Amino acid sequence: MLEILRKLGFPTVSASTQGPEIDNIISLVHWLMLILFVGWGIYFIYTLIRFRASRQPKADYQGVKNHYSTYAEVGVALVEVALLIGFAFPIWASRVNDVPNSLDSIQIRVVGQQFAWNIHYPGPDNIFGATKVELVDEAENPIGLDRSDANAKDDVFTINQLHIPVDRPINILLSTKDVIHNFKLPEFRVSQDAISGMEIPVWFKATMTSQEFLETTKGTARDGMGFEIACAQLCGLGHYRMKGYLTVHDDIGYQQWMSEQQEYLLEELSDDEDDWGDDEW
Amino acid sequence: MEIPFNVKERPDTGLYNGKLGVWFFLASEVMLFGGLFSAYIFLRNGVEYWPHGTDYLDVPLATLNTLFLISSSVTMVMSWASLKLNDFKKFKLYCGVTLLFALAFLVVKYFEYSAKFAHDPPYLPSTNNFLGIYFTMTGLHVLHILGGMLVIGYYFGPGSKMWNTEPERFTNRIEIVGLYWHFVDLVWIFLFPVLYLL
Amino acid sequence: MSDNHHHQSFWTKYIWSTDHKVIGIQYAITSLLWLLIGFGLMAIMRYQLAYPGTPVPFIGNFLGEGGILPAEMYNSLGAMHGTIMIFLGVVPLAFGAFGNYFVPLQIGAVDMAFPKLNAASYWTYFLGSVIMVTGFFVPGGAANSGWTSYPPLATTATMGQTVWLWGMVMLITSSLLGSVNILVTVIQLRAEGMTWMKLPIFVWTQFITAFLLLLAFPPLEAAAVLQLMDRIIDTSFFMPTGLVVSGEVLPNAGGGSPLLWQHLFWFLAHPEVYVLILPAFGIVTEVIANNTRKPIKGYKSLVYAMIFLGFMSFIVWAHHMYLTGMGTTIGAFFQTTTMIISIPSVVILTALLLSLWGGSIRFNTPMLFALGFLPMFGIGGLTGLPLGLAAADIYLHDTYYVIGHFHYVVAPGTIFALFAGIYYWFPKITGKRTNETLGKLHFFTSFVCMNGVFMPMFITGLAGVSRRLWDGGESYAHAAGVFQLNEFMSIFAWLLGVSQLFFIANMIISLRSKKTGEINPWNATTVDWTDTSSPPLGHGNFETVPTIYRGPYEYSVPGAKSDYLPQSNKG
Amino acid sequence: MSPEEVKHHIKTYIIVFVALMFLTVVTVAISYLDIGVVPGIALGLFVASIKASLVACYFMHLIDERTTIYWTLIATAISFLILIFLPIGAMLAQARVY
Ligand code: HEA
Ligand code: HEA
Ligand code: CUA
Ligand SMILES: [Cu+2]
Repeated sequence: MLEILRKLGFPTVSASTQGPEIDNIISLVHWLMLILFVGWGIYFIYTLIRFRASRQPKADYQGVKNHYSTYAEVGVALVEVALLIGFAFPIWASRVNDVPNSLDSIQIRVVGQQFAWNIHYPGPDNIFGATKVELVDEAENPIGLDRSDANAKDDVFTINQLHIPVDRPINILLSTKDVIHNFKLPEFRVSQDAISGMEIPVWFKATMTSQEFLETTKGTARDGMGFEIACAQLCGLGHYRMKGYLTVHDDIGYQQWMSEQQEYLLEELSDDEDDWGDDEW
Repeated sequence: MEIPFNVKERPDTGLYNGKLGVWFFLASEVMLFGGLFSAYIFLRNGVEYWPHGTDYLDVPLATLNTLFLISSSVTMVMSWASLKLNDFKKFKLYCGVTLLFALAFLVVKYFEYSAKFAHDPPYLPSTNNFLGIYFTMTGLHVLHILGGMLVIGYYFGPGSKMWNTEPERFTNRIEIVGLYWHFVDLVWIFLFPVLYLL
Repeated sequence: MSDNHHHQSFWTKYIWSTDHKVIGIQYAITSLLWLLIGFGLMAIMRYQLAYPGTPVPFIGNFLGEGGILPAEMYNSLGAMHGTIMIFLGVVPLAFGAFGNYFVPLQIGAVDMAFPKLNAASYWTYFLGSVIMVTGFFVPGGAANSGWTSYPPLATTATMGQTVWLWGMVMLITSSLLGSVNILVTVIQLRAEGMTWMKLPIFVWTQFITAFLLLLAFPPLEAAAVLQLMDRIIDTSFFMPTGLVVSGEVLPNAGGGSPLLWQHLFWFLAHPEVYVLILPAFGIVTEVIANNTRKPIKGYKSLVYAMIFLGFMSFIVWAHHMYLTGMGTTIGAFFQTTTMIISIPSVVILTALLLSLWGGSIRFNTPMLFALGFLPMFGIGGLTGLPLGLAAADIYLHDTYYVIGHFHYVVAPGTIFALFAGIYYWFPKITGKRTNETLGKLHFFTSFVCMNGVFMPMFITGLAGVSRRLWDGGESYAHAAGVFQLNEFMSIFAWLLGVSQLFFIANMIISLRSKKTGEINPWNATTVDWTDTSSPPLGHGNFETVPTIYRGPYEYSVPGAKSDYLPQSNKG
Repeated sequence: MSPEEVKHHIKTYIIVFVALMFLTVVTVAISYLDIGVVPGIALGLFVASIKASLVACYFMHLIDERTTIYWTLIATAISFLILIFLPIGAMLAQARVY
């Protein structure tokens, strides 16, 4: 079934650990649907032909006398129970309850806004600096990061650019500045609403680097296009273009990227100090 | 052609149409106020600090209002009973008193509201969610009182002519109005402790 | 029958009428016009989806600069398409029009229990619908936060949203009046001998629908009032503290929760979807029983399944909210109830399918639409299952898969059932016949086009394309492989509109044709056909109010002289 | 309903009226007791429910009403309870909010 669904447009890769599980339940429930539909469909067409008025001028008051359909109904119910207990509940439980703590995972704050994704890394100290609503400045400091906070000094901030290492649990602390958005990584089968006034964790583990992924897209319609962050909840007129980019590095690549960011940060800070009137001249 | 069971009861249900109708209407009202009560609980649970009613509201005034409404409910049911006893004069009397109690309720409510707005700083619906839900719920309730007064006033005044032509139908009408009026009272019985006392 | 001989002016007869039949027709005409308008809005959207950012032909200049549909306006069209189709189109047609016209006739009643209330219900609906579209003419355009109107987006949206909320308050009031009326009518005005288990299934469905409207709509009214307060006087019921919208900190005091709206909204809106489908079940049942010339299989199981469905629909609402951060307990609860609610639907569909067996099936236009309904609802219902499993919904939520799911149930589902009803009861209402050739053309073209529009939605949905995208997903990489399907769907959507010309032509031609004089052209058993004339009398309906002796679907009874025994037939 | 019955009813109304007045005083008094928030709410709502049932049973004559109305009210009560438990469900619903 998964093969059929893939032919139909379902993403061919499933780049996170939970991906295959979700694919599995999607394909199982589609089996159920297909069997029901084809089964009843054959019956339906057969009856239409067999009992057309010209062939069956007099109807039979009794109609069906056997109980097969009841068995079919019970069968559907049983399959649904199996799907629920065997698959749906455990996957949901793992999604909600197994959120990794800050020691063995990468913690990243993602703050949605109309119409961009703000990404906030705690930096090497692994502690997020404080953010304040008053400090929000759409051009310079969209999330209102308070650089005077000691923990904030090494915090890395990007817009629409999410970088993560492969094979490490990633814990996204998802929130939003304004309206509701939805943080969706289609290839990772990750999706979570960012609800105003709340911070909701969503975790996953990538199993494939961007490089590897790009290999798989060769020759397809999306050749050369890497992972993206989609916004899957109507959030206003720019909803359709609220798009971020996700880069999955191998471990070394990620370290490299992070230290680059630290260097930029230092430059920026020192820039700040001799900022006096530079611009004016 | 007359619609059956408009006045007389249908044998198997034992009801005339209007009575069943008003009960269904009240069922929807239960759900309307239910939605607001539900919102109240939701909002209250969602925040760390929820003010106590007495921080903003005037309990003695509200107690007085509770007494007014309860009294109006009694006079309402008495006016119906008077009709059942064929005593139209008493009906007029009780009906009038009901209206007066309702009016008293509105006057008190008026003073309550204006005291909130006159407070410094003013207590407005936008001040916080407690005041917001207070104004919404009591406001909706006041609208129900107004609606009720309109109908009672009608049957007290011009509508009471029906007594001469169709006494049974008129008695039914008063019963229906009464059911609505008791419901409005009933809502207040919950609003009072929920908003003022808890 | 003195009423009939009164001289009535046009005005009192057709406009301020309190006759349930006239009100039913008023509902029907108004709601059909709204369906057409809802379709029109969608036709514009589909142009934008097929050819993003290119000028819309013919009407482009009214839409935006350079004839290109602006993104805000796309959102307005989407929200209004959903609202109009559901609240101004399908519910008033299925419940207001069919319910009003046929419930009293089918139970042998002289009118609705409260004729004046009935007229009030129509006029409130009319007013509400007019208010709803004035949204298009206020600054900033009509409501543009989806038919679901989630705050804070809806709270901070332009003025059209306020208009939308006022419109909703009116529409809800109208449905409440209507539902009280139907409930009392069915309970109080059944003819003698019409016991509960002799009611036609259509009456049952209207009865349960009325219950749903009565109990599920008021919480939305409460929610609409709260959102109005948020918008007009700056309360913060749905507004948390510290939101920053376009660089400005919102002035609200905060402390509210946007999830409160979602709960109250879906508490209504899930029962609402069964309001859309139950009358459809009812119509389809009538048509199938009549055109198979045999009783419905499992009358009781149908009735119980529908009651159960109605009850369950109150406890599944949060399956629209899996991704709002739901925990395991509640997640498990709502997944389970969602799976449970699929069982009565399966039972209903099974009963209808089994009813075909042993029949003598006549393939006339109403029957074709009813038969078309079955597999189409099947597809729509079955695709509800993956959405009901939270784990699968993680991926499918808010994609075109959802759009496909519910359009299959409402468009080739409910709309087909409504067409079946219109063709089936047309002779009753007018005393004339519709044209079979045009009817069949209407069916086959619509059937093909509906599938052409909605089947590819499952494909784009599986690819992960979100709904409510102005550019149809063009800017997303994951849509690259399926984007071109948009054009395909749009072409079928427009062709679908063209196919409706067969319907409109058919209606016009048939209305202008001569009366046939037949009272019961389908040889049906229910008393709407057998004890009244076609068209039915004015106020009063029946020459003599019938007495009921038998069940609603006594077709092909062994040993009987004719192949149908009317409910009021004593023998 | 015979005049005797009505007169009997009127007596009931007076008794109920007195009871309602008394319970109103009780409600207010409870709010001045210092018994903690949750017991206070529970007790306050309990008294309110008694008052409400008195109004419903006697003024609205629910005590001897017809089955049809009971059925209606049962259906309403069930949906009402679901609606009221909605916020509680919603709180359970939130997995982990930081
Ligand atoms: C009439 C309307 C209608 C109906 C009947 C249904 C029926 C069902 N719906 Fe649907 N639904 C909607 C209208 C409807 N829905 C709408 C409008 C939305 C979107 C709202 C929005 O977000 O804007 C929605 C969204 C929606 C969601 C949320 C998706 C999301 O946003 O992520 C879910 C999730 O559980 C869901 C589930 C179901 C289920 C399990 C059923 C079940 O009741 C279905 C049970 C039926 C069956 C199981 C079919 C049985 C089939 C057979 C026996 C085979 C027959 C075969 C042949 C005849 C050949 N629906
Ligand atoms: C009852 C509900 C209903 C119905 C029937 C329809 C019918 C259709 N809908 Fe709609 N739709 C919704 C409810 C409905 N829709 C909702 C709730 C949404 C979500 C909105 C949101 O995101 O908030 C939506 C969204 C929606 C979208 C997604 C937009 C987006 O997410 O960006 C699309 C896209 O193609 C679409 C298409 C269609 C099509 C092609 C039809 C066709 O089936 C249309 C068929 C119509 C006809 C064939 C007209 C029949 C009329 C007549 C025959 C009139 C005759 C008149 C006289 C005789 C006077 N709809
Ligand atoms: Cu952000 Cu859509
Ligand atoms: Cu639903």
